[in-house]
Amino acid sequence: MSLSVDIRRSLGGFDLHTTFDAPEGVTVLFGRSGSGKTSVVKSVAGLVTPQQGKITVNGRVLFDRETHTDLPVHKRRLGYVFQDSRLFPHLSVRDNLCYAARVSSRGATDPRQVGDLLGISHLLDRRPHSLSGGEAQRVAIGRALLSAPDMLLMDEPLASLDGPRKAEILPYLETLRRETGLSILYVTHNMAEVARLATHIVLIDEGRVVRSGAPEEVLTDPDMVRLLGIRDAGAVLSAIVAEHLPDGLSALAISAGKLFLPAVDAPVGAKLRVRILAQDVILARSRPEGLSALNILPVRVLAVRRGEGPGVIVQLQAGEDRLLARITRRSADALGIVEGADCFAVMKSVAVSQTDIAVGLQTGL
Amino acid sequence: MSLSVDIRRSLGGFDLHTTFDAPEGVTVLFGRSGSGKTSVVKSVAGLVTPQQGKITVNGRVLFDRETHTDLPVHKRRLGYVFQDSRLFPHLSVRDNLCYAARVSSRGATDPRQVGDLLGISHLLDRRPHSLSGGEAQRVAIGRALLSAPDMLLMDEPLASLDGPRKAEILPYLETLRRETGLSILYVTHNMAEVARLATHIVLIDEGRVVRSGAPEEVLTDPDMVRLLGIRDAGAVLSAIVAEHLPDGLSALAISAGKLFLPAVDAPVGAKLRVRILAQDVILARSRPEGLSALNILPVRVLAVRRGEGPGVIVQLQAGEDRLLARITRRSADALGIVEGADCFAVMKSVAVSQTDIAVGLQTGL
Amino acid sequence: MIDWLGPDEWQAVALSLKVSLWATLLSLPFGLICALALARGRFFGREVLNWLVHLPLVLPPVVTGYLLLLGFGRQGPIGSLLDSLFGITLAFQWTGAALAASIMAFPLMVRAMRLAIEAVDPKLEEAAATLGASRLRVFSTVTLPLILPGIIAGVVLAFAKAMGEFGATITFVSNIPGETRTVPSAIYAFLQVPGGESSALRLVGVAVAIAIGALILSEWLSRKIAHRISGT
Amino acid sequence: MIDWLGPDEWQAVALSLKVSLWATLLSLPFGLICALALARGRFFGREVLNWLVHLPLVLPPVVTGYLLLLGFGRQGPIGSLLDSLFGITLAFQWTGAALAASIMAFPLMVRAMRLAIEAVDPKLEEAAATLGASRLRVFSTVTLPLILPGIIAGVVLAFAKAMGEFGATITFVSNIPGETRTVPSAIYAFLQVPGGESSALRLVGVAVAIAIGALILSEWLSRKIAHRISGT
Amino acid sequence: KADDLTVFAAASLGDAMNALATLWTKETGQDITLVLAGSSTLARQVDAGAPADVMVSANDAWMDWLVEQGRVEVESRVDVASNRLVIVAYDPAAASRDIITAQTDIVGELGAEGRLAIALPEAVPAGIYAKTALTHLGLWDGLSARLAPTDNVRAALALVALGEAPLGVVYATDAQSDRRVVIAGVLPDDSHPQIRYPAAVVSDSRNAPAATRFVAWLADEAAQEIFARFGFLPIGPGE
Ligand SMILES: Nc1ncnc2c1ncn2[C@@H]1O[C@H](COP(=O)(O)OP(=O)(O)OP(=O)(O)O)[C@@H](O)[C@H]1O
Ligand SMILES: Nc1ncnc2c1ncn2[C@@H]1O[C@H](COP(=O)(O)OP(=O)(O)OP(=O)(O)O)[C@@H](O)[C@H]1O
Ligand SMILES: [Mg+2]
Ligand SMILES: [Mg+2]
Repeated sequence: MSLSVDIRRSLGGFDLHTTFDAPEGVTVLFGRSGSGKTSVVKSVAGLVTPQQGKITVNGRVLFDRETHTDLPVHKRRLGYVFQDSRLFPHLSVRDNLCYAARVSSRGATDPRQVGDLLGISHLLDRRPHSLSGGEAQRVAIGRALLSAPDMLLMDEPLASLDGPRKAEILPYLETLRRETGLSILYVTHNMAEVARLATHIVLIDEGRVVRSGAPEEVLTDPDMVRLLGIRDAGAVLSAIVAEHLPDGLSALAISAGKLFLPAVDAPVGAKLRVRILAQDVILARSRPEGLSALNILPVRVLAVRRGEGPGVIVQLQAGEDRLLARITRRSADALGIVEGADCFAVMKSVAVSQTDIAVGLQTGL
Repeated sequence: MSLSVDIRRSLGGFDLHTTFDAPEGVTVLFGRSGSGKTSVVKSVAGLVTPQQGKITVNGRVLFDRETHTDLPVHKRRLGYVFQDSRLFPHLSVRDNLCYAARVSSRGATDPRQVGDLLGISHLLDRRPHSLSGGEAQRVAIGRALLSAPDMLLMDEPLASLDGPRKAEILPYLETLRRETGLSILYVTHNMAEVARLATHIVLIDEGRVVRSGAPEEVLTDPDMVRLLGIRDAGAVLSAIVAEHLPDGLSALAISAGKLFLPAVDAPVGAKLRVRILAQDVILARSRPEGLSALNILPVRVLAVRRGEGPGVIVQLQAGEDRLLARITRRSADALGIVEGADCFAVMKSVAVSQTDIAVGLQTGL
Repeated sequence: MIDWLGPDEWQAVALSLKVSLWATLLSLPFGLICALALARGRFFGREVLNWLVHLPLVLPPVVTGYLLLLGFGRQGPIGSLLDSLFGITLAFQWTGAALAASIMAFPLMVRAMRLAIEAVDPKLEEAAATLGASRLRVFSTVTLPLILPGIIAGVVLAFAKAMGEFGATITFVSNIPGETRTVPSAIYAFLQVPGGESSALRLVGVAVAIAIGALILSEWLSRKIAHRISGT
Repeated sequence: MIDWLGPDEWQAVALSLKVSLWATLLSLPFGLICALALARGRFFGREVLNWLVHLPLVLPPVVTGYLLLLGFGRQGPIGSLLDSLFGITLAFQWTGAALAASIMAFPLMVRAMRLAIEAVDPKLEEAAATLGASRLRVFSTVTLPLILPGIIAGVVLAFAKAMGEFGATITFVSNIPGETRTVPSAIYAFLQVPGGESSALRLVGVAVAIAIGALILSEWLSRKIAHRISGT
Repeated sequence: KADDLTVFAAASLGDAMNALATLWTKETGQDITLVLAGSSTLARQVDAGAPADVMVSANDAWMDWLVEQGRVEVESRVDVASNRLVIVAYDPAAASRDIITAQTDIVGELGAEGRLAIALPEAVPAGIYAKTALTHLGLWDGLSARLAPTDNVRAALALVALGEAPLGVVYATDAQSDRRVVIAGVLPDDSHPQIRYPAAVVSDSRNAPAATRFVAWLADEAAQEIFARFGFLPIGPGE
């Protein structure tokens, strides 16, 4: 276990009582505003002290009420990216980035690589007050990265970044994690970030963990659909890169057959995770012909959940994997989609886009 | 014209030169981080003074270099929601909300309605320092709303809110606009917010307006796809509510036929806008049968844009409207999708969700 | 306790309190205006105002007293003006003692307030303006409450300083029992004669107790307000 | 210019500068520690420390000088201890004048620094800690640079006050030419004899010029640093 | 140098002591360091072990106190100068060398508002002498509510010089030098104890022989001439 949290803390009517174990990789803390995500992250960082409990990172005990262990913040070796950027106003961007190297033996002294990556190299000689909100937050991320932490804590780090920048930074966080084994505890409201980054999800509500597990499980659990938001429901499949095709597509082998995606940046044989949103799946009783959608998989209906709205969530068995589909009740009735029915799932290849592919890890898959 | 901006301002290497006219409704300023969005909004509010130019709101001149007009901030009657919440730390949440009423004759004194709406009624007696980031921002929004402004300026107001909260607040902003005729200048990175709220879009890049127009035009312009981000490309159609069906669907009449959507909250006969993402559209040469997708429209191919990737953007004529579809080159070749070809566009009804429906206005449609 | 100090000494204590209170309260608005001008003003002569305000801190008090005498005395230009226009006489009156005390305490008051004003986040004032508050309203509803701890600190510091002021006061308004004989003047008188130390020390005790009481009160008030604001 | 003041007067000016500089520099670390303790400390006796620091502001300077004489004189408990342990004598030495000046200036220095420390956003210090900085490092790399304007303000204010200090100095270490006869003491001596006013006024001019020079320098420095930090 | 002397002298003697020091140095080659402050300050400092060789006080009280404390050599004590109290006025028309008597209408001279500037009558030597004298003349009760007491006699002089107080009681030495005031009357010598400036050798003096010689020299003719030049009176035959 990379991170193990078991804490209790009451403050002014809000009662935090959070227990979860997170494996290596990216653990996403997900929950509504005011549910206690920041409080958990602060407890791990040592910025607030829980009244009860124990926190360990990679087996290192950071806090243990029982043994009166309470490592000071600067010895916890955790990089914290705050909701607000908290840049040092008296230092240039460069000195902000290299701050960790200056105050400890850990940090890196060359900000260029990280600077290029976050698109802040041209800002190195500027001062924080002249940066826009997004620029400041990128510098804050770079500063935490350059402190060479055992684990990164990120509290909605991308909330103030625009889409293209997010898309640029996300793969770097993945690379980082893959190449350095760096684990991340990541707070976000954004499902795309969850899907892209999470190797583990902790759903938190009113200070309590309501679900903790691999994205494959948590995201494909029809019971979680309401908590996650209907638009964000979807399944995560394991896949292996089978072939890179000349027309810019890649074929991925999954247990139910083949998926065609826009070229993925992974060698043949690499393990991947693929996320397919429930609303992107069309069902047909017979194999449809002459469609622009390339991916058609034979599936069997496992369960049909009716909600209050006009839609139903259909859980499907696709080979050894599970899929979710969201269709109208009208269609379900018209096509006879009932438990045990065999049918075909139609997905546009492009609906499974780059940002929903996470290059796989041994852990969490 | 509700808002007319024509300003020039240079600061430390950054050159703002922004000119646009925005109709009533919600004008979304969209652009990457550091492109100058906040600078424009601040100029309108009077917090920074442009070196050149003129700004009018509803015909009222706020700033005019020529005539040396420069209304002070508090006389501009604009409600500003900042990127950071800027709550008054010495006042309770209630007093923050009622601040405008206290200092001017304009504001409303009863915070309950707005409080309930933003989910902050239980916080009224709290102090700002004890609020979570999202809670604070909701209070800031409420405070600006309660100042009864001529126009709202919102600088990424929802960036720190979670999905469900966003979804709760967005319709309120729409209602507000509809019922009070309140115009909003809205800065966001988030395409969902753009699609949901915008009656006008101003695309800004490096301080300059690259495109300004109705969402129908801007979003369906294949040339804009790159700037907007490929995943967010899509078309906006005008529709009229035709029928509310008993199984929770609504039928909308569009120029090309009928669309079935989850029940929309508008009376029969109401005008709506419907956004259909390019990636949610499947093309078929012959009308497909036995699919769970309810919406199948006959269309004609207007243009096929090949990009660098494996995908192509297909612009389609659907009745009098235009649609965009993103499919793979492989499918385009296999199905013979070329200019002038007749085919069918397949869309899942549920792919057009609540949040992509904007209840229509006379203006901007 | 009543016996512990003689009636003359009680009179000095009462007078010191009166003089210091008036000195502090009357200089409050001017101090606030000065602090605002120094913190926010961008006018010509700002530097000059700044060092004028600081002058009493730097000068030996006797010199300040002498200058006051030159300016505010019966024959002094300001003194005679005040006299002819409003019939106000400062010389040899407790009001003059209050003037001397307030001038000596002024730099302390202004500094404390100025620092508080400079610490106010202008972003909050911007926000208030967008909500329709005129500059005056912004000041009274945002700036003022936020600098309240600084104002209290400034006022109390000025009060404490006024309680201890001696050199300028005695030079300007002399040492008239019941009128201008404040506690420090009384202490001085005791110290001038052999064996007067114990009487002097009793008065020192009273002065210190009052000043410390005021300081503790101000700390407590500031803390309370700060708590309301930041919750820490 | 050289002729304008006599050699004795130049000596007094030079001595005042020496005494004030040493007084300021030596009290700097203590002032900083006190300010930190008062701003951040949560210890028992914090209030007591606070009012001890403020005492010289409240007391008539003569009393402070008298108390110093009692404590730090040759016969005084601290004075004799310092003498026997380290061979340091303060009584009637310029070092004693520096002590008196620094004690009188101490409250001003501590207040300025304390306010600056309280204005530092603890969130920045938290951020520094998460980046691996120990408390000491956080202080030296974040807190200290951010409070630098406050430190400068405190130091310069203390310096100006030390330049003007008279009552405590003359009472504690007397008025020995070349050793403890600072500018204010010289002014006093001039004022005590018939016809000395013009000499006194010349010295006042010098003292004011030096103090104002220091104040202007500090304003300028603070502004420069503040500009680097906030860009305003 | 070993023979150099440090002389603690009441500040009001400053000018005269300066001239005396110069002369002494010329005669003996010994430098004199002159330390000027209020008598009370100097006395307490001598008591606290100040490095003084000679103490010259502005009144008997502090010298008596030092004797009590055993801080000065009693045998060396000698009065070196005397002074006279005068009433000074701001108004040049009031100039007069008349002796103040019980009939003098000082209150009348003060006018309706005016105050009599005076050094602190219960604390500062000049004030104590003045109070004694005015009491002796039976004028005190009428004046006690019309006083402007100051911390030292120079400040009283300044009040008159600036016209803040129409009249003041000061030493003759102070009155003669300030052209802004005129002497309006002289307090009779017999109305108060003789104004004396006693000098003595400090017990801890590291240079007692020279100090003893210096104190004795102050009473000599040459020194007395200098005192006279600054307006001081010669020491009369004590009472
Ligand atoms: N000092 C305090 N007094 C009372 N309640 C507090 C205090 N600090 C935090 N809370 C409450 O604790 C809860 C959790 O706050 P926290 O900041 O951890 O939420 P969050 O999940 O990070 O929210 P967001 O997504 O809006 O940032 C909130 O309801 C907040 O109001
Ligand atoms: N004082 C300044 N000196 C130099 N450049 C500045 C200054 N203030 C702003 N800028 C620059 O102006 C540009 C526009 O800033 P602005 O805050 O308007 O961007 P934005 O579009 O709101 O960005 P974001 O989405 O990150 O909030 C940025 O490149 C910023 O670096
Ligand atoms: Mg949070
Ligand atoms: Mg911005």
